[in-house]
Amino acid sequence: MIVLVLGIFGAVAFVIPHPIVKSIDETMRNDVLRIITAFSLVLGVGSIIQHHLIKIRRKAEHWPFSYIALISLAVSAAIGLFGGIDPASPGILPTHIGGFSFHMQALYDNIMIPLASTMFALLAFFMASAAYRAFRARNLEATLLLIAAFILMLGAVPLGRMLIRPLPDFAEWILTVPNTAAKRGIMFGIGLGSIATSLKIILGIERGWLGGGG
Amino acid sequence: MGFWNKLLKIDRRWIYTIIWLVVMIPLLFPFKIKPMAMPPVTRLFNYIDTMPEDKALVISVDYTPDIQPELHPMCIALLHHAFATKRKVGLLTLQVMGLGLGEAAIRQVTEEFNAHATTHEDSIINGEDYVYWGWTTPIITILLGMGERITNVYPVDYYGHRTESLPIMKHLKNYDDIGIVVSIAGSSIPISWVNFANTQFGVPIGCGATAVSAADYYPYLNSGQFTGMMAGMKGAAEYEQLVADKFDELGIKWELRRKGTEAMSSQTAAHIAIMIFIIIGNIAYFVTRRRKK
Amino acid sequence: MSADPWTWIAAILTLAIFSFLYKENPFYRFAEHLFVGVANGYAITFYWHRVLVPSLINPVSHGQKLWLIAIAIIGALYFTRFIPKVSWLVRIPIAVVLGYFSGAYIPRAIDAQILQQLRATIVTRSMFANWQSGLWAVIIALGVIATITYFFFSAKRKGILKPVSRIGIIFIMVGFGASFGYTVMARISLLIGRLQFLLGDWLGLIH
Amino acid sequence: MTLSLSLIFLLSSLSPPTDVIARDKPNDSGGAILLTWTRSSDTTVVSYRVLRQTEGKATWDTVGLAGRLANRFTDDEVQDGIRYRYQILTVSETETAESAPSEYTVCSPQWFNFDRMPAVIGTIIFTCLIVFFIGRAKRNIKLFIRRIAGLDAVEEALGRATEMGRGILYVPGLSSIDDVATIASMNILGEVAKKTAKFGTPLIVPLRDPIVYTVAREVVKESYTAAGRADAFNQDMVFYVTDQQFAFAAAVDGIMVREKPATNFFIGMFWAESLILAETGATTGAIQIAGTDAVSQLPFFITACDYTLIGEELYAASAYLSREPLLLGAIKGQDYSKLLILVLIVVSTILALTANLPVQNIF
Repeated sequence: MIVLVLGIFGAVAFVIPHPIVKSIDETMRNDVLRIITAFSLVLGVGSIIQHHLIKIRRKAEHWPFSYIALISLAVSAAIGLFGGIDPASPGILPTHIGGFSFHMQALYDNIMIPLASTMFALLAFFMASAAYRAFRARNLEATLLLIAAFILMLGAVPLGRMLIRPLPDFAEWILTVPNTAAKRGIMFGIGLGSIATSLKIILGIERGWLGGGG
Repeated sequence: MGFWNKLLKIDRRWIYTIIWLVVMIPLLFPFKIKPMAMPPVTRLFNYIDTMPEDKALVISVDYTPDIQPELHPMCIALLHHAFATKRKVGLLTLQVMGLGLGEAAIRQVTEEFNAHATTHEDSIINGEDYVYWGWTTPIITILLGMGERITNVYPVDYYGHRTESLPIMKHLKNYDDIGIVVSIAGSSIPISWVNFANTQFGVPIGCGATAVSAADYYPYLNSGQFTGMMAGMKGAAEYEQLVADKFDELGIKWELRRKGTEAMSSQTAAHIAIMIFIIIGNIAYFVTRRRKK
Repeated sequence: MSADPWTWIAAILTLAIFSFLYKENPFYRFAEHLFVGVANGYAITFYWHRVLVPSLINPVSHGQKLWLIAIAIIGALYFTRFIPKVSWLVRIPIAVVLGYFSGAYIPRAIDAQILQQLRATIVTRSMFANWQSGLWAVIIALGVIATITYFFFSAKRKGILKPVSRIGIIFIMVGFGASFGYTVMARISLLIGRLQFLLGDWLGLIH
Repeated sequence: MTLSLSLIFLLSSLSPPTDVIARDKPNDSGGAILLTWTRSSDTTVVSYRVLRQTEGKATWDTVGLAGRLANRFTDDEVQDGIRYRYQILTVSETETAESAPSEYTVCSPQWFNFDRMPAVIGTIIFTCLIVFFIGRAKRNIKLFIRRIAGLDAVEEALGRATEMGRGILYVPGLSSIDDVATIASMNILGEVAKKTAKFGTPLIVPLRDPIVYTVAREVVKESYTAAGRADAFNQDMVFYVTDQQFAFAAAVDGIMVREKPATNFFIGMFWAESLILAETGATTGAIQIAGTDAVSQLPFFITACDYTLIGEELYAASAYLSREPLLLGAIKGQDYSKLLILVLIVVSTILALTANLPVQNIF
């Protein structure tokens, strides 16, 4: 019910520019939605804490590492909440010991960036190994795919231009003509699919979001 | 077990070692190559370069640390371009995990410019020449709200200043004062910019995409919903080249660190290695398959 | 070589993750759990300082917009997720957000992703200003038609549909090939980025 | 005023803009007036200055500047219900020339944005199609969906596994149960499990999400019961591995190397781990069948697997097998929307090329 009313309102605000609708819409977005979604963080953080507490209680495999997650969460949250965001205007918690500063941005630059980007850098290795052992021109479709991929890979790097001059332009042509056609065709399908899902949610026939396999 | 069969069965750690070396060696001993900008990048650069002087450039830092090597150089290059041409800049992010990257980029570039500045005019000052609105939630509040009044969407900026008190905000009311929004992202956020900001308010959208999703965005370039696009580290390198040319034109002497361009030698070597892997693998595959038959 | 202790910490963490390539090990697991913790701590910081404080706490503590308290109570229902007996209450805040978003999304997506794309596919006379752009426009239109036909499920693939969907799959494969080539590029770039850090910022071997 | 105006006109060599028209900006929430004019024919023009006069007042206020090439300006600092008129001033390096004032105009908010009409019609048509077909599917009216070629590959793969006396591995993706791909995968799993029950082929289903795990176990159990082989169902066929993405991939890798299943199914939502899974599967020599709507993973599946259900094919295959009204109705509704898009492209192109009509502007 709430979904239906708000859904219709959200859609209607797109076509009715009148100030009455507009100002309700603005309040809706700037106050109501903002505050409610701010609380949604509870879901993410809560389930992570729950997950690790259960692991520790059950002494599941590698459970001592769950302490690492919980402690680092508590420490970094404390630094952020009480130490402030901008080191130029610090909070009540000092964020440096002598010359060594541990404010939020330092944690971000030196813990989050290296960890997250290295995890993704592993993919380069997995990709290389799969290239060697799995990517096969096993039928006409896969052959076409690999040929297009080769042209792109060569065309994308300066060496391609040195070997065959028009190669980068040809690679760009593949992207702008056949690729555009195929992706647009697929996009109509994906677009309609996601619009249909939104529609089913508003009409109350899609209830998956209610959780628990419903 | 034949030769080819044996070749197929080698431990994958050998392959890892080869890739490691192929990427590392050209980084230490690069060969100099000048990137050549392709049309999607040139279009973006030219649009930003020639848009009316009073219009601001807005960079939406929608990427997260995991994919920053591909996208961060784009953000830096855009900032170089904007500050060199004295354009006002607004920064924001739609992802909380992207906040620190925006801060890192703006800190690096303002330090570079201010190190070479001699007068107050030359310096890049927070709240006057640029503003970092930071992050708020949800996405739809930002995308639609910025069409009405930016200060309502962001009551405070990243540093906690009241946005209404910042001088730059006097001329930055909503999308009407923004020349283009460039969304740099690894997810489908640029499409959200198109859906909400471009469709409803007509503000031009540029895009900086990871190479993973770049090919999927070409329909939007073709339809004009994206003004231009940078694809992956290669796109960043091309934009860096255009900015370097602009610096020459403006007579700015100091050298820029160009991480995208720097990477191109390694990128070339690694592409060739991967292609050789696929070719060897396929030869082995067809040879062994024929033998089985 | 860097003298900054933080750079050393970052380098050691980078190597801990790379150690996964040899095999799964405690260093990798430590780094992984550390990331989960710090990332969430970071998010908490900004949700509090940059959303709840300016949009809720500040106005309410100055006695303005007191109705926001009611909204905050709806938001707080997210906590019921972890209280089994009343966990169904979590549906209320989700319904508000999801409802508005779905409704706002539908007409705009139809405009942006269907109508605008449709419009761009139509071949017009002005596209023939030079023969190339005209020809490419025709190829794009044909490719779009063929691809849509490939994904049309309400009729058997007989007669004209058979060759058209065959052309469709050719376009699709070339498109996926383009994605494939670019994805290889993307993954390599990520590795280069890490090596730029290790060799440059940490060891100081790149200038 | 008139005298001075004509005097300036006579004296200055600069010609003013003409046809200054002011009107309420259409399709907005009020508070804006749109001005248009024909540019001055002089080449020395530097810019245009926009002047506004409120009815009943004598003063002309400068409200904005427009560039040399501009011929329109939006004044958004006006109030609804008050009458204004405008003048445009041509500015060159040395002199200025003013146009004749426009008619008085009032701005007001509108109740409907006519620019958005196509989107409104599109939304209504699409909503009707989806609701109509879901309704039909619910009332069990027969809806035709063609058989997806990939489903034949499923039969073949099962036959081969039985022949070789080896098992079947089914990975239903790494996402949660609210993902459409996961739901689609569950339907296909049901069908595969019926076949394995019939032939007595061992089935292995490793899972990453605890809720998907409980659902998958029920699905497999039901299939075995439906095939009359409830006795052959074994609790250990379906099992939870871990929620860590790469650790999950490593564990499934281990299963493939140890058990050497004859066929691997990767159907559902996958991320970067798709590479690792498909690679190990390819090296063990299994027949591999994949299906996902994750566009960026599809290229890898196509080159590393023997058969791949691409995007919507996955939903269609699942709807074909399960006849589930919600899935079936949505597929049909989308199918007819696609048909409509196709017809619109063809018809508009023909009209645009033969009659040179600007049909594209309708959308």
